[in-house]
Amino acid sequence: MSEENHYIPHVAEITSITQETTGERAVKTFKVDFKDANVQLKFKPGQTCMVSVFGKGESMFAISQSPTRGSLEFSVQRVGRVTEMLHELEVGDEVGIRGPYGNGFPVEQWKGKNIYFIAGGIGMAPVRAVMNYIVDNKEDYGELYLIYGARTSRDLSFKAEIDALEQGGAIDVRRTIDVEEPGWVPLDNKNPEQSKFDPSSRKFTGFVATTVSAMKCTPENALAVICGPPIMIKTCIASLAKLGWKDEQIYTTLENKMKCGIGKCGRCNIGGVYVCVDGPVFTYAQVKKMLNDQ
Amino acid sequence: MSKYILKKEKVVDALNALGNANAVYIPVKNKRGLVEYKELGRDAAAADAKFDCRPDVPPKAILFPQTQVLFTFKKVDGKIEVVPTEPDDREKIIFGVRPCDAIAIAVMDKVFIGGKFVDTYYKARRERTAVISIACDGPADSTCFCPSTGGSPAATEGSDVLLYDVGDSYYVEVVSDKGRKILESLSASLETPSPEQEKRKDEIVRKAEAAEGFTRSITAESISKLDSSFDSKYWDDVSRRCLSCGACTYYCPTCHCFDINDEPGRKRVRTWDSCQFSNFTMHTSSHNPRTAKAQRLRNRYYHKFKYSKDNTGRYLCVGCGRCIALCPAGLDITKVISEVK
Amino acid sequence: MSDEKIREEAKKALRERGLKCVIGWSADGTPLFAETEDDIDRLSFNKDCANNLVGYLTQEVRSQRGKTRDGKEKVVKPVGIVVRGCDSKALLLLLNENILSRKDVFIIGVPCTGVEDKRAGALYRKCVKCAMRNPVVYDVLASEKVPEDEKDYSEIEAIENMSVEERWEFWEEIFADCVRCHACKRSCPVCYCDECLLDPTDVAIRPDTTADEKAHRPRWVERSVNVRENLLYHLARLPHLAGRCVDCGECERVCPQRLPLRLLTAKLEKDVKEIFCYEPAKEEGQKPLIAMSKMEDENEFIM
Amino acid sequence: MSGSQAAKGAEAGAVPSEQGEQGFEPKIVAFLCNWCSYAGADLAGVSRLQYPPNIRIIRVMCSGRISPMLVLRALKDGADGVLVSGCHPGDCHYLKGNLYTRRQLQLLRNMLEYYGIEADRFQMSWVSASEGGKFADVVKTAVEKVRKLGPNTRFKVMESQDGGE
Repeated sequence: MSEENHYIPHVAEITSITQETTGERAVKTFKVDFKDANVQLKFKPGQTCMVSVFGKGESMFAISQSPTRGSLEFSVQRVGRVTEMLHELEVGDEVGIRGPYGNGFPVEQWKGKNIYFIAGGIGMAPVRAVMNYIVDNKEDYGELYLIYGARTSRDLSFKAEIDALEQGGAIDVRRTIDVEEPGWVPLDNKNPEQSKFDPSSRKFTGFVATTVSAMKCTPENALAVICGPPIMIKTCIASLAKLGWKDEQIYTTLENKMKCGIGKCGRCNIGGVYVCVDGPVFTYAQVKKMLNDQ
Repeated sequence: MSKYILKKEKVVDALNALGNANAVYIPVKNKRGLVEYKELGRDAAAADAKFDCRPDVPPKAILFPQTQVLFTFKKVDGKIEVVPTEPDDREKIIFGVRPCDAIAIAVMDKVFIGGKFVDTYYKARRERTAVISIACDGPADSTCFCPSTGGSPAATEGSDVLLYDVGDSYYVEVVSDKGRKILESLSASLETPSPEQEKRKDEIVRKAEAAEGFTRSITAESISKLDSSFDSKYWDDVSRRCLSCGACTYYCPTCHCFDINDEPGRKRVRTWDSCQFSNFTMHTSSHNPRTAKAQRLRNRYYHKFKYSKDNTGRYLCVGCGRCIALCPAGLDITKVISEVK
Repeated sequence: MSDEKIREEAKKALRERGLKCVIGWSADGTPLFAETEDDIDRLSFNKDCANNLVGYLTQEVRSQRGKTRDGKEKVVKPVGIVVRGCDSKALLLLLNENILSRKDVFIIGVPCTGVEDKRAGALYRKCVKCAMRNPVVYDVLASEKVPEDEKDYSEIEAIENMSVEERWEFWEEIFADCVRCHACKRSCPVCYCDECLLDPTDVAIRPDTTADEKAHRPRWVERSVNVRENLLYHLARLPHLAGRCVDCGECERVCPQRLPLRLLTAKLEKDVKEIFCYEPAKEEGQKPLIAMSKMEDENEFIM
Repeated sequence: MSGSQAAKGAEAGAVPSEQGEQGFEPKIVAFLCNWCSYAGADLAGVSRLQYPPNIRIIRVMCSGRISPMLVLRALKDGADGVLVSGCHPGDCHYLKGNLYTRRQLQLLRNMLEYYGIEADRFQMSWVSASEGGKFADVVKTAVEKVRKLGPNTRFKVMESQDGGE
């Protein structure tokens, strides 16, 4: 077999595990290294990999670190069969990796633009990859913003990393949580535009979409990257639209059940679009054209 | 010269001769009266070959087995080693394929070999497989509708050799180099066609081109209605009697959806799957984009007649009619598409 | 003759009882969901009408259930159905198991002298000798009752008389051909669970299923299609049908591989009758076999 | 015990039959109810009664918990026999659990036999907490019966059936 057999994963060793959040839906970040030094994965931010836990199965995950950082990382929430088994693994254990798959973010086209990264929950994983990439090439891009929401402050991942970015002045970070906690400025989810928005506050209580509205993200020479649960993506897009954003300026990622990752197994399609090869990154303009196959 | 005559009485010898160097698959009737492809010498004898009907089961599984181990893995000194399954490297000949099924193989080639990624397992089998087809003299079954999907009872696409039944003999037409090589090994059994036989063959071709005798069809016009009927209530009505079983998809020569699972015995297995099963698209989170059977049924028809056409330029249906014959609920793909609103 | 009667009664019920629809057959034997009087004029019953429609009845009734916004039970419009004897047994079983309520269904019974297998051009095997030609539960009958036969267990007995080794080989040969399209299971009128442990998936999932549960739930039958898994698949269906299967033969009818599945279900029915003197769907209000127990049940096989 | 544990065990090891030096040593999966049979087994142990070491005990709260699926799964994964043991009729801690299971499993036993799986591969017994001796006897009988039948090869996968290339 001369050409690559795409169903065979490369064995990789887990070299570090970071517990990002705890609880029933805990998130861990796994750093992996291929056992075979000849295997090299060239990937773009936003691309994905199939990660195997041998004997349990494999699932598709977004690569959660930028290629500029020199390591292959996956941030995984504990939700199902494979992720549960992944969470039980320890440093030194082996997993299988095949990929990269998908189109990734068109970072080359974004040069010179202001970028709003908008993430909710585990949606931060792909956003982290592209955000770090942009930060590492900051001179090519305009102003950077991150709006990152989770259920509670304990459910925010990559805390130290984002804090460091913020303190270094690389990016303007706003965090939001759903449930009120002391020290977090409440926003009005029902009338987001009327919410008092103090530009010096960094921590809010309210939906991500509310923060987007309250913050009055400006569409001029800008684009937005939205990743998160479907309802959050929907509301954020609505908020942006109200602020005068065009569909082409909004990038989002879709996901569906996947088995092969290479456009053969026939289950991740939305209309004629295969999320695994044609996506997962789409502009909202593209998403709008898709059939309402949900 | 690439036209020959193979006398029917010599077919058994020819099959056995081919069987010496190749794995030869022929349609035979099984115990329960179903005609399916079996391997010569292993599960079937040449004399049992049944060439006078459309086999009930397409030859799909020869190239794309229902269950296929992708790899096994083992632990050596506590370290995991992945052992890919060795491909089946026997030369294979599928003999007596109907033109619709041969076209289906060409369609599957596009899915598995065309496109950005190549399916190694399919390709390994496909490269070593030759297809010898028999043209249909009119529709082989009342459920046939191949002319509607761009096929024909005498289509050569996907075949390496095409036979025409001209009475007591088969008129043999070479379609590809692969076919030529196979026929060279049979040269002793081949003769030259008589003008009479030429005429008989031309008649089959004429009938095929005129699509004579077909009672079912799908018009391009009704297919074009799919563009605007995605959200139609029609799908709720038409899917009402669908059982959400997988009969239509498992017997479809072009349905290729599959599942991949790790199973006991340290192996990863690929198996056929069906888009009609309710769990097909279910996410781990329990969200399911296609919960209702109307959505699943619609997806199947759209995939066959719209998505595939948009993406690859051809339908994912070859008009073999098996799904009509086998649907437990009597759903008829030609009717469903024709009545779209 | 009976067609007119079916249509007349269906129309009457549609008007008077406000039926949601009447489920029956059209003349070519395909299932028909008649919602208007025009649709009803296409209802028919003849030798081609082979489908057991009772599964659709459950579907149509269940799809109406639920709660309204203010928390009240939704009103269920009754659904009409045309049933043969065997179908009516399955329907009665669903009534007895409280899956359907009698007020939600309007039943037009058609005594039946057997339906034909189009593929074979002959009566289905289950119809050759049939002990349930006349509907057992109905609102109206569309024609005169017909004589019934004694239940014929000769095929079952032939298998019972084989040696254990022969029997295994017998089933091995049959189930080697199963492709597990799930038609048998999906068409079964008494298989009404939303989730089935034989479904082709890792786990049955609700939004609140924990990751731990998903990871550790057993897969009873693997996805691989081979003799071993196929045998287990068909064997595993049986305990779930014990005392419930009325031997309507729908699973066998729909099987694209024409596997003789009734050889399993008829045996089950026979055993239930012989050991527990129990006949599923014998009368209204009957309790399920497995939900009952008796101190004096047979104990001989227990050490 | 939960279903998951049983299956996990089965998945991992699948209790392969062994060809010991004295010949075939069957492996039998025994489901014992917590209140009677498990206590009976305990008593047999405490009383130092000898019984064959061929059984692998899985404790369940009640024999009524034994779904036919557990029996099938054990047999499929290579157990040579399955033993289900509960309280005597009338003594069930949950009143009738054992009676329900008796019905279900008797039908299963019949179906197994009809399927071509020797009925003796699946056995049932009633053993109370005070019947240590009976428990030892039950195990002896069960093991002897299964030993006579030989290894359970019914669900062994042939390489060729396995979809390997």
